[in-house]
Amino acid sequence: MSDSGSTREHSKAGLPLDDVGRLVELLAESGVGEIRVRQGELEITVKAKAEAPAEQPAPQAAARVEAVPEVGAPAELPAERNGDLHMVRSPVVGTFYRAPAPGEGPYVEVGDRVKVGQTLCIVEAMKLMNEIPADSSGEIVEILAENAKGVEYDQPLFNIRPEV
Amino acid sequence: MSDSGSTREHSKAGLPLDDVGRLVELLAESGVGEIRVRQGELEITVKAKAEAPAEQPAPQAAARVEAVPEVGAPAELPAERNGDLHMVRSPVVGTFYRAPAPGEGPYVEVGDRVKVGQTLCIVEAMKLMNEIPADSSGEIVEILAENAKGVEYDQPLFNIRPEV
Amino acid sequence: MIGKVLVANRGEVALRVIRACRELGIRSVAVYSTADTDSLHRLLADEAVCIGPPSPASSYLNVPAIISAAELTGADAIHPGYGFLAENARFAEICEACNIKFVGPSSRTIALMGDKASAREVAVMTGVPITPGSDGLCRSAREVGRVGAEIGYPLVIKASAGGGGKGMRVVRSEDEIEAAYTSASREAGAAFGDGSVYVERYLQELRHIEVQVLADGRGGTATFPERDCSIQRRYQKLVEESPAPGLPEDAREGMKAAAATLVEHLGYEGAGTVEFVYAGGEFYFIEMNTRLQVEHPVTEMVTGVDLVAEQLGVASGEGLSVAGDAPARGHAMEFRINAEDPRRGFLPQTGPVEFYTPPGGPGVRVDSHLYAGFKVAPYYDSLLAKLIVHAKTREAAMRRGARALDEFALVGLETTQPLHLAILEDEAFRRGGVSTGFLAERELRSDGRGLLRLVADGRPSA
Amino acid sequence: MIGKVLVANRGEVALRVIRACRELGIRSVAVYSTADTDSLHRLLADEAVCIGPPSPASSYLNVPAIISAAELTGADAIHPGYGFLAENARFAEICEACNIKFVGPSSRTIALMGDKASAREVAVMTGVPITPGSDGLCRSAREVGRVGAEIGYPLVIKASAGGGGKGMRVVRSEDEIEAAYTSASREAGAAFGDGSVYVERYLQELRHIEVQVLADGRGGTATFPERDCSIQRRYQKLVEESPAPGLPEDAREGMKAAAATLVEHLGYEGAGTVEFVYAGGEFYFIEMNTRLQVEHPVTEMVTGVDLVAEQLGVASGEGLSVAGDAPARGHAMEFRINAEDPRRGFLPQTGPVEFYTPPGGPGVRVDSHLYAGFKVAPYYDSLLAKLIVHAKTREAAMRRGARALDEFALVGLETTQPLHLAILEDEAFRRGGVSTGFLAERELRSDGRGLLRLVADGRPSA
Repeated sequence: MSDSGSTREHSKAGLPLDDVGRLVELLAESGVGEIRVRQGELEITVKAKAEAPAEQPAPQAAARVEAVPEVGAPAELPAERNGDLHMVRSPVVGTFYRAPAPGEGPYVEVGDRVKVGQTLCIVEAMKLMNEIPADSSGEIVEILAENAKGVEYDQPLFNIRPEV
Repeated sequence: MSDSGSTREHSKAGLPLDDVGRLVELLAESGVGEIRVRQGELEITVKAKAEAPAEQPAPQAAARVEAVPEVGAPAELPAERNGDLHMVRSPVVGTFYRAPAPGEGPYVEVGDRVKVGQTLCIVEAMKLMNEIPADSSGEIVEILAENAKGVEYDQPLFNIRPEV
Repeated sequence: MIGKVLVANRGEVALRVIRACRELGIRSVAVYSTADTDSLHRLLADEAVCIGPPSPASSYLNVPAIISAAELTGADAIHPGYGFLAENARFAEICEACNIKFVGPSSRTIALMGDKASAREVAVMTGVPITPGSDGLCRSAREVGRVGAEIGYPLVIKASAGGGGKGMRVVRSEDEIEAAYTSASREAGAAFGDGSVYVERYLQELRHIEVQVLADGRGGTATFPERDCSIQRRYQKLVEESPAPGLPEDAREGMKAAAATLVEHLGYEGAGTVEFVYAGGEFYFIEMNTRLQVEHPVTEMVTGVDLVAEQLGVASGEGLSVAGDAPARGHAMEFRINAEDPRRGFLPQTGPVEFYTPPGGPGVRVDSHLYAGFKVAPYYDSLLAKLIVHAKTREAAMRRGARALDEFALVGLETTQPLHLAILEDEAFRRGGVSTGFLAERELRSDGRGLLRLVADGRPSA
Repeated sequence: MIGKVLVANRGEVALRVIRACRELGIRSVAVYSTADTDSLHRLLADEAVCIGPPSPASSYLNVPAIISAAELTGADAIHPGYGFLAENARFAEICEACNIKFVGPSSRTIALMGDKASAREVAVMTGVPITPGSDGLCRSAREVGRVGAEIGYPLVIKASAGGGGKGMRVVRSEDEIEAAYTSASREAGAAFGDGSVYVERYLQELRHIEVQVLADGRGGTATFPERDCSIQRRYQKLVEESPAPGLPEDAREGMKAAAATLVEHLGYEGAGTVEFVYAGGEFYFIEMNTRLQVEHPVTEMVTGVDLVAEQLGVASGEGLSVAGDAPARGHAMEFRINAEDPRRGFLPQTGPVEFYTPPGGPGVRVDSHLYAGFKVAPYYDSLLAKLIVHAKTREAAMRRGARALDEFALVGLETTQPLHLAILEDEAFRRGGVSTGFLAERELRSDGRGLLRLVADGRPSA
């Protein structure tokens, strides 16, 4: 296993800090990405700050992984896409209802202006009706979940354009 | 674990920082992505900042991998380190002999001037005495293998400073 | 027949259940916290539902979220794995109420055997030997003293709701009782919300031996070769093996018979493990785990029986494919690779796995949720991988274990891998039959070549 | 006793032998070409010697370099693996002359069984059934005609030194003889340096069944449950399983008895495989492979015997730990993961492995030299990994195989992995007992979701 050799050698001879220091200087001055020196049991590695952590390719367990159907895909709906919009997410797993009861009108429609605390929908979990309030005042610009369908924890439900 | 050649003993002293510095220069000037030098127990790696896909770390199968003793380490002794030197490598696996027969003087010594085609040593394989000729004229500056010890394919045997 | 199973767990055990489901043609539903979005159990299940934020209390212990996920996906059964909700009688009861099959015994059985005092009562009732001690709970220091006068010292005070050594105190003489009782009771209360304690004779040089059982709830029972789980650190098992080395045949048979008796008395259903201590040639019941255990692959490799498939078969009402006393073929050994640094006091390690290549070849099994790039989060337990080896003899299994540990490439985190190599080098371990004090009696030292070895610190090794 | 073994091979089989050595306490020496500097076999062996440049002729087939490496490192035995020098009688002879134990039978036996005509003679001599055909070599088209008149058409002309379909021609009537003889002989001469051919009845709807044997050279012999290797593409095996599905008991027993007879007659030493074709209820000897085979793990999983350890035991003079007819426990199946793109005519793939996580869990074994970052070079064969699964029944093994193939993550190269998933979906394969024409009779189609499936092209499937 990779062990940070320098610290383990500590007891034997004292850390060769001068060497390390010079390597660091060398690294900074030269602008190279990494310097590693190993000598016998001793190994020194000096790396520049990674500019962008190298992405590991995602595990691809054959084709099946791609075929996973999900109730929703919370993490994949990026906030960035929404610019200045505020996203309301489900705080619980359950069934999403836009109206207080069957046959009644929905709490909100696209275009409605809502205030903080105003109920936007219900997420039912274990027979409990969880009223989900707006946590930002503004205009409903998008309804992201489908009525009477399941939603996951953290799944986006509404996009609100906050009041300025 | 045991080391099996004189080249391994090369460096019990201080860190070869000059070498590192030269490698860094070389890296910066050359624009290559990485330089690594390992010689026996010594290994130096210099990498440019990663632009492209990150390297996978080498497989490290517990501590054992690091402990693999080898007859030599042919591929890792890079020609670059030797600047203008020309390296003569073993074309066969066998036993390295510096002299034509026991009791006789060696074919060449450090400091000798040699010509293309001149025999530098013998590598014995399966009772066959393979005479290894110089493929460059110049001065023998280093003898890299030990008399009567095994050498691998491609293992460095001599460094020659070519005539200009 | 079960058509869809929700797996209320994460990590390697969630994968284990998902694999079994796939092999049986049962659809699987993973639940995951937001910290586990990139986890293999989420990626390999047929469906997946995010149930909460990283904190276990809000996700993997979040009963309403898990039940809702089961209802939303139409899962007709829930497999709890081990840990989390696996021995939570209330959760099993809710599943029963929601008409979701809980893969395990009834909530009643879980509750009965989950309480140490009532489990001891069941053992007494069925004639299974228990450690001499208090008859049920001790409600005062004075009661502890009465037991001490009767069975002698040293004693140990244990938490009734306990486990993992919490709320446990050794009492070597009468004058230690007061302090020990108070602190044990307080610690038990803090850890389990229940300060009840009981008292037992303190056994020394003991071995932890356990018997895996399967039962179909209709009288069909199978018992398996005993496992020896004596290699522990702070009551956490690290190495398990089967059969237990050097155990007399009558002890072996006695424990299996006792386990079968218990299970039959309980009308048990599913997989379970009856745990014993073995000391001075005698065995005593300690507790029953009413769930799958981490070390179940040891039994699978030594018998060829797929315990999770059997669990699902029982839960489906199809019964067991085995019965009676399954014979051991050869020897199996499990090594738990934990994200803990043995060179620095077993400090938990977190962060990305940089490189991962598990060992292969004959007689090697790896159960792990790792892959290169997976980030080990600080929220959950430290088990990264289980390496299980199987060979004809114990000696061959140890050599295979060393070989496989040696080539197990896991870079980015320090793990217990070098500790296992050191254990395999230890003479007493190699002889077999060491006690649970094995690791505590030894120190880890570096051998100067990057490897670790164990050094017995003065005390004679078992 | 052997103290140090040089492994004259690369890739997964070199690893296989190195693992066995480590488990037996034998030191191992890897040899490697300059293309294999970063190979696991070099990294995991106790010692390693570079023997030449990438070209196999200059490295893994370079006898002087390998013998020198053995002498330099003091190896007292050489394990040839499979391929390369494994059936090179001259190499075995040189080992014998150099007093290095060749792990395998004597050079005499290799030479005898390596020549198809002399192998047929041995079979005839020992009463092992062979396909009706010429009595030895056919030295002219006229001789082929004489055999045709005697045993009828179709016939097949085969190269005596052959294998892999080279120098092979089907003759459906007398007037095709001249052209077929000439081209078969020419092709055989070009491929093997020996244009000798012989003639056999051309069997259709045949299955490839083989019997693994072990012998200690002193009369001790073990036979193993037969393997069915009928899933082939251009004479290259792709899937192997044991036992052979749906084979009548008398055929099974007959083949094992025939194999044992041959081995005893030869005074055989080490591991070997006697290959048969099975057609129309009859079996016929085809050839004997005097070495370890790629598919040996199928037998290891179905019997629990470590064939490589047995080879080394025999070579050490310690004899066998098994004898007689080893029973099958359950069913095992091997899938060869090759660096070939099944979507593009099985085009060989080279380049770096970007991501690699082999499957784990119960009943799964992976033998592979891969790791993330390993570069697949164009110089050597395309086998990347062998996935072997074991379960109680063939049905369960197929489901386990599909599960494991499914989670086998190998990114960077196209492989035969999706082909195997398609094979496991095929109705005829699932029923079992298909013929060697299985793949040729089918086309690979994309199912539109990224998966492949097999479609029988008009002809009825077996």
